[in-house]
Amino acid sequence: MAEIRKDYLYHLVLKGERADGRRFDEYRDIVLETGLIRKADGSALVKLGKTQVMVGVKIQPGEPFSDTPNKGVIITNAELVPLASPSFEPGPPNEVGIELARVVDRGVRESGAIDLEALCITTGEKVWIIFIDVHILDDCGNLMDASSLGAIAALMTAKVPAAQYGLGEDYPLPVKDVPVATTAVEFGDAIIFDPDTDEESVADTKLTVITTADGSICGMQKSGPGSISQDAIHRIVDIACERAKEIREKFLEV
Amino acid sequence: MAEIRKDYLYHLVLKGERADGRRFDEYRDIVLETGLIRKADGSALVKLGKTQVMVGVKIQPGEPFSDTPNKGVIITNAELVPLASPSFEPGPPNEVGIELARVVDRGVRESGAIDLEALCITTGEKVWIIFIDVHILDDCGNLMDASSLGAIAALMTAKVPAAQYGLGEDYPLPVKDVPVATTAVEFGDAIIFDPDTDEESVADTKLTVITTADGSICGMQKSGPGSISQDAIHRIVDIACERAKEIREKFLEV
Amino acid sequence: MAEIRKDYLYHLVLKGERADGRRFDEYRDIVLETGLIRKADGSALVKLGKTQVMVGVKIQPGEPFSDTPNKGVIITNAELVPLASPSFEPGPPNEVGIELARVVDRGVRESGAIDLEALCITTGEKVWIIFIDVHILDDCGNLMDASSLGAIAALMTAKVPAAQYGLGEDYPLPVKDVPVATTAVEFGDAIIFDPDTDEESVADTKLTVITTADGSICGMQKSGPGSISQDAIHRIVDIACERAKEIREKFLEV
Amino acid sequence: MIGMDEKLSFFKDGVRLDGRRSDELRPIKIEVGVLARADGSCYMEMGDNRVIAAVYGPREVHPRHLQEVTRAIVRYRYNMASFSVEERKRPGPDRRSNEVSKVSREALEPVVLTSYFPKSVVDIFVEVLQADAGTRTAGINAASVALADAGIPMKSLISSCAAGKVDGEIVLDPMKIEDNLGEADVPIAMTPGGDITLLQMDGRLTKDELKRAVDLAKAGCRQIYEIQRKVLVDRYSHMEPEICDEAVAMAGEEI
Amino acid sequence: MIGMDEKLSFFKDGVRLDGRRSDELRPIKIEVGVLARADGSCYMEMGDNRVIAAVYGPREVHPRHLQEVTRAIVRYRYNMASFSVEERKRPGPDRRSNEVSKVSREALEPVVLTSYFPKSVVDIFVEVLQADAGTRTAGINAASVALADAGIPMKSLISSCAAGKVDGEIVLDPMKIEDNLGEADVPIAMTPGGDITLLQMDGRLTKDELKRAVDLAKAGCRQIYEIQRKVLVDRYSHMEPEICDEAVAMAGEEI
Amino acid sequence: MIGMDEKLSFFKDGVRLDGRRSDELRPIKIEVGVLARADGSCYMEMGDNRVIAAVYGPREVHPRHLQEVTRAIVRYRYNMASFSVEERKRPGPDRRSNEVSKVSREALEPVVLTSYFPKSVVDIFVEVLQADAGTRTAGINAASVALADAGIPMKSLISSCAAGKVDGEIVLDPMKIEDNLGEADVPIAMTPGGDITLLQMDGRLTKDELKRAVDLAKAGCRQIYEIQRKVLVDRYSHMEPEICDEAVAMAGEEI
Repeated sequence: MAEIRKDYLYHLVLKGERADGRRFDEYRDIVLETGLIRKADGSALVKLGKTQVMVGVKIQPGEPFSDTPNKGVIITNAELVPLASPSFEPGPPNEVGIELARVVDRGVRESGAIDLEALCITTGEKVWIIFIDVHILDDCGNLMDASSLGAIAALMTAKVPAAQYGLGEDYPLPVKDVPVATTAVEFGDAIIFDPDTDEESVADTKLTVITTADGSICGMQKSGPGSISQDAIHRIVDIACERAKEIREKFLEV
Repeated sequence: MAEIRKDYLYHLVLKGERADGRRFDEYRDIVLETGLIRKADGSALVKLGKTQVMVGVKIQPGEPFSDTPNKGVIITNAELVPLASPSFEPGPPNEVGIELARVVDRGVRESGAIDLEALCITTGEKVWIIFIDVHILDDCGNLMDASSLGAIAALMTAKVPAAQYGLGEDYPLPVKDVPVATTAVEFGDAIIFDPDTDEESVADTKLTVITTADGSICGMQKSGPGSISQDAIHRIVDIACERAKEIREKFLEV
Repeated sequence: MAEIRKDYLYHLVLKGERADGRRFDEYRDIVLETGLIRKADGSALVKLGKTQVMVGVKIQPGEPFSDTPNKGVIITNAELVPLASPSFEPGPPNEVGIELARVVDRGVRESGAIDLEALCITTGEKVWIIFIDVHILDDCGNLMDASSLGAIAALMTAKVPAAQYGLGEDYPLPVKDVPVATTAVEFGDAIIFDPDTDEESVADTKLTVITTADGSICGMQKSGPGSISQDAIHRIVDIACERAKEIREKFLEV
Repeated sequence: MIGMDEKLSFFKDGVRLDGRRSDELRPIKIEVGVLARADGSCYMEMGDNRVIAAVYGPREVHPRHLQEVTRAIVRYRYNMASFSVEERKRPGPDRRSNEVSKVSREALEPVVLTSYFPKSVVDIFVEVLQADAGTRTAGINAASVALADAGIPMKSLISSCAAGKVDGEIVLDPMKIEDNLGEADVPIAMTPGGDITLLQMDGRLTKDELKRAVDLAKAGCRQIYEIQRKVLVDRYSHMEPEICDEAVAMAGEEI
Repeated sequence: MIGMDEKLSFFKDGVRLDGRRSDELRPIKIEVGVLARADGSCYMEMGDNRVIAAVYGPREVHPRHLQEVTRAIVRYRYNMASFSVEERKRPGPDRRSNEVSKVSREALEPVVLTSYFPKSVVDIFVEVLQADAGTRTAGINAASVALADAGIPMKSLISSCAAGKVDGEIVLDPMKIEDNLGEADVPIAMTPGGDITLLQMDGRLTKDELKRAVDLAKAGCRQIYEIQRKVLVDRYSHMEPEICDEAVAMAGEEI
Repeated sequence: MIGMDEKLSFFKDGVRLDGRRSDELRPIKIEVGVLARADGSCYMEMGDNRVIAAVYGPREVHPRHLQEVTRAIVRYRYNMASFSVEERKRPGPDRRSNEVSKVSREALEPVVLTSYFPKSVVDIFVEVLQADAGTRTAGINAASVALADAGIPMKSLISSCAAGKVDGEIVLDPMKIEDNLGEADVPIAMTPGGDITLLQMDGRLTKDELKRAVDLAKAGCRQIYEIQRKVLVDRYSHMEPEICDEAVAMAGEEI
C-alpha cells in the first residue's frame, strides 16, 4: 500500500476517525446466510462489509484417533483461493491459510462447542468426522472473525447425515457452546476493531480473541510482525467479550 | 516454430498438399508390435510415422470403488517423459499429459471395451485393477491416436495373471469392443488427419473422435486454443468412422 | 571454494601435508555420546572434528513387507536440514541426502547388523519397524562416516519398547554385527582419509567402504563426478579395514 | 453408463423428472460484479450448480519465463470447494479439474484479444460452490461475463451448455441424475456466431444423435447468451455512456 | 483439554509433579556458538526440551522475487526431528510447525533492525531434538541468542515462556503432562521492555486468569532474559573489546 | 541376501541357470539413433533389460540459477516405466531412482568435455522399459552411445557392467534371480583406459573376492566397449567423412 495512504489512515486515527466513518470498536455490517449449500451438511455465507466467506461442513464416518477412541474428530481447513485476492496464489495453503484454519479450529475445539463424545459410533472403530472447510471468496479484511463466525454458524445448522450411512435418523449436530472471534489492531494508542484490508496492512499486528458464551476466553492469537502492549491486550479482551456477546445475540441465538 | 515454416505449410494446404506428400485424410505408416514387454501383462509398441508410444498393461487384485462393488477398475496414466520431446519436462503429468490419459481412458471406458463385471473376484472386496500406462517415447505428433491404439492393442493381448495370485488359471482379458481414436485439424477450409508436430502447431486446434466397432461415437475432445465450425466437426466424424474401420481391420482383428 | 584455496591444498598434499596437520590416514577427533534423546528408543550424537550428526532410532510395530512376512523392517532417512550448512535447503531430501541415507542403510542392512527375524511379532501381520533418522547438525565434511557411526551406535544402545505396546518387556535391539564406514578421497597419487569440507570439494570424488567385524566388505559407494583408479580402490579398502577396526574397538565394543 | 439394476425412467408424462421438456434449460441466475477485490466477477446458478468466476488482469506474469512477447497469456483455474459435492472432496486440483481447466481456457481463448496486452496475463478463477452436473459449462458462462466485467477486450462473449442422451432421447442441459445414469453427455461452448470453442463427448451416440445433440446444445447456448447479454446491459446501462457502450458493444455486436 | 477419566492431581504437598513451585521455571541450560557452519548458533535445554537454533545472514535472497528493496526479510523455520516426540514424526513441515514458524518469526521481527540490510535475508533455523511442551518458546529463546551470536543488529533480545492452568491454578512453564492434561496454555514472548511479541492461548480462562497468566509468563521471561544475557556476556567478554561491547550492549542496554 | 529356505543352486553342470559361464555376459543388442526428437539416442538390450537413452543438448539451462559460468552442467534422469517390473511401479522418481540417477551422472561426467559449452546443459534421459537386474549399467552404456550420437565431445566412451557372487562364486553380469538371491553385487563403469567412474557394492565380500569381482567386471566392460564402438562405427561409416571421423575417433582413440 502506498505510504501516502498509510499516513492518511494514521492521521485519521489521531483525529479519532476511520476511513469508512466507523467508530473504533464498530464492526462493519454483517450478513449471515445459512443452508445455501444443499450438498453440505451445514453451510454459512458470511459477509462482513465486503469480505465474503463461505463455510461448508461435511460429516462422514471414519476412524477415531487412537488416543481418543470414543470421540469424534474435527478437521478444519481454509482455502485462500486466488479468486479472493490478488495476493492469494494457487497451491496448498501457505502459512497464512494454515494459521487461519488453526485459529478457527482452536475456537471450535477449545470452547468445547462440539460434543465430541456424542459423535462416537463404535468406540475405537468408527466415529463421525466433522470437516469444516472455510472457502474465502473476497478478502476485504478480518478473515479471522468472518471465518470463525461462518464456522460456528455452519455447525449450529448442520445435520449429522446418519440415515445415509444406515446409522439411524439424521439429527442436528450437538453444539454446546458458541465461540466468537473478535479481532483488533493497535494504532498508536488507539485500538481498532474489525480492521479492513487497509487498516490491517497499516497496523501490521492483530490480536484475535475468541470468547465463549459464558464470557471465558478459549483462544487467542497475536498475528503479524509487530509487538503489542500488555495494556492493549487487556483492553482488547474486555471489548472483545462485549462485541462477541452482541454478535452471539444477533446472529447465533439457538 | 518459425513463422516462415507456418506460412509454408499453409500455402501447401491451399494447394491441396502436405509437407510429407500425404493426402489430407491419409495416415502415416503404422507399425504395431505387441508383447514386447514380458514383465507387463499386456504391451504394445505403436509407431505412427516417427511417433513412438509404448503402452504397458498391468493387472493386479485390489479393492473396488464403493459405488461399483462388483466391477473391475481401470486406471490410465500417461507419462510424457522428457526423453520424448524437448518440450517435455520431468515431473508429475501436466495438463497435456492428464488430458491425453483421460481421453485414452474415455475411449476404453465409454466403449465398454473391457467387461468390468467379469473382473470382479469377490463383490465389494476384491476385483482386478487394470493399469494402462502410456509411455511416450518420441513425440512426432498425434499422440492421442497412437496412445489410444497402443492401449486397445495392449488390452487385447493382455492376460489376467490369475495363477500368480492363486486365483485359478491365467485367461485373456475379456475385451468386448475396439475403440479407435482419430484426430484431425482444421486448416482454413481443409481438414487434415493424423497431424504431425508441425501441423499440430500451425493448426492449434485438434478434434479427436473415438469410435466403436459398430460405428458409434464413444468419445470426443476438442483440444487447443482455437475454435472449430460445426460443419468441420461432422466432416471429421464421418471420415473418422471410415479411418477407424480401416485401422481396426488392419491391426485389431481378433 | 576459491581457486587459490584449492591450489594451496593441492600443494600441501604434494608435500605430504594437510591443512589441519593430520596424517593422510588420520581421522579427526571423534566424540560419541549415546542416549541423549530420551524420547528416542536409541540415539547417538557423533562429533567428527567439527562435523556433528545426531541419529535417533524409533521402534514401532507395523506391517512387514509381503515378500518378507517374518522379518522386521528398517527404514533409514537423512535430513540435511538448512541449519547444518549454508548449502542445504529446506524441503524433502535431495539426491545428496538420499544417497547418504541409502549408504547408511546399506551398511546396516548388508552387514546383517540387525537380526530382522528376531523382530517378527506375528508372521505376515506385525513386525517391529526400525526407523533410523539421521539429523545433520553441522556439516564440516565426511557425513557418510559420521552418520554411519551414529547409526550403529544408536542401534547398539536401542531398546525395543515392547512394554509400551503390551508385547512383553523391553529388550535390547538384537545387534549381530558392527558395520563401520570409512571414506577417503584420491588427491593425485595421495589417498586422504576422513576429508573435511575443503578437501571434499577439491578432490570431488570420494570412496566409502563399509566393513564388518570380521573384516569383510558389506558396502561401497563411489560418490562425486570424477574417476578413481583400481589401484586406489584397493589401497583404500586395505586401510579402511584397519581404520574401521580401530573405530570399532574404541567406540563400539559391546 | 447405465446398469440394468439402476434402470429408471427419466420421463414421466412427457416431461423430465424436474418437470422440464427435453429442450429446456434449468433455471439460470446470473449476478455480475459480486466480488470487490477481483477486476471482474460473476456469480451463476444453473439449476443446482452454484459457481463464482473472478478475473484478474491484464497483470504481470509470475514466473517471468511464462511471459509471451507478442500477447497476453490466459490462465484458467477451475476448482471445486470441498463441500460442493456429495462426498467431501480433498482440497486442491485433481486430474479431472486439471482437464476441465484446460478445455475451459481453450473455450475462452479464441475470443480474448490477447495481442492487446503483450507480456501480461489474464487470470480466470472459477470456484464451484455446489455441483450438480454441468459445472464446467456454468463456469465458462460465468467466466465469460466476468471477463466482460473486468473490461478485457473480447471479440464476443462465449456461452456454454451440454446436451445428453437419456432413455434414448436427446435432452438439453442434463442434471446430475441424468448425467450419472444417462447414455451420453456432450458439453459445448460457442461464440454468438456459432463457432465451437469447447466440444467434449462421452457415452455412446450414433452420428445422427451426435448431430442432434450439438444442434440442441447450440440452441441452449443461444438462450444463455441472451441472458448473459441482458445482465451486462442492465449493469452497464446505469454507468457513464462510454463504459456502457464498450461493455454493451462487446455483449451485443456479434449477434 | 481434560477428560474425567484422566483426572489426576498436578500438585503434591504444594509443589508440582517435578518438584517445582507454581511460579518456577524448569532448569535452563544455554550454550552459544555451538555450530561451526552457521553465522550464529545456540543450543538450549528447558527442562526436557532440547533445541538448537542457527542463524545465517544477512545473505542474498533466493528466489529473488522475495527480496524487499528497503529492508532485510526474516525467515524462520521451526522443525521437529523425527525422533523428538513419543511417536515418530514424519520428516518435514506439517500444519502445526508452519504455524509455529510464522508466530515465532513474528515474535523476533519486531527487534531485528531489518532496515540495515536491504535486499537481504536473515535465516533462522530451529531444530527440535527433543520435545516436552514449550518447544516454540525454547526455540525463540535460542534463536534470539543465535541472532546476537551472528552479530545481527537488534533493538534487544527476545525472551519467551508460557504460563498454563492446571488444577485450577496458574503455573509457569508447563511441562508435557501439564500441557496435555491442563486447562489452558498461554505462550508469550517479550522484549526486556515488556512489549509482547508472541501471544497465543488455548484452553479456557476467565479474563482475570488470563491477566494472571500473562503476568506470570512475563516474570518467567524476565528470568530467562537474565540467563540469555549472562551467556552472551560470558562468551563475548573474552573477546576483543569492540566485539564484546557490541554483543553485550545488545544483550543489556534495554533492561 | 540369501535366506535358507530359498537356497537353490545357481549352477548346473558347470553353467548358470541361463546356460552362461561365470565370466559370460548376457546377450547384448544396441541400436543407435532410434528417436527422431532427441539429439542423440540409443536402445539397448542386456539380457531381459530393455532401456532407451536420449540426449538433448548442449542447450540452455532452466532454471537459470543452475547455470555454471565456465562449463556445461550434466543432468541424468533414470526412470523406470510403471510396467517394467513385476509389480507395477508408481510413476515418478523414488529414492532408488534418485540415487541411480546421481551415480550414473557421476559415471559419465568424467568423460564429457563440459568446458566446451559454458552456461549450457547436457540432459541425459534413460527410460527403463523392462528391468531384469543391471538396469543402471545398461542405462549408462546406452547413455554413453547416445552422447556420441548427439555429437557431445567426450574424452572416451564409458562402459558399464556388474559382477556378483552366487553360490560362493564370482560371476559376471548377474541376472535378476542371481541378483535377488545372490551374496553380493558390484556394478562398475569405466573408461576404455580402465579408470573407474562408477563403483557400488552391496552384499558381503572378502577383500580378495572384491578384487576378483572388479577384475571380472572390468573384463565385461571391455567386451561391451567393443560392441558400443562397433555400433557407432557402423552407423557413422556411411556418413560424410568428417562426421564419421569424429564419431569413430571418439569411439576408438583411447583403446
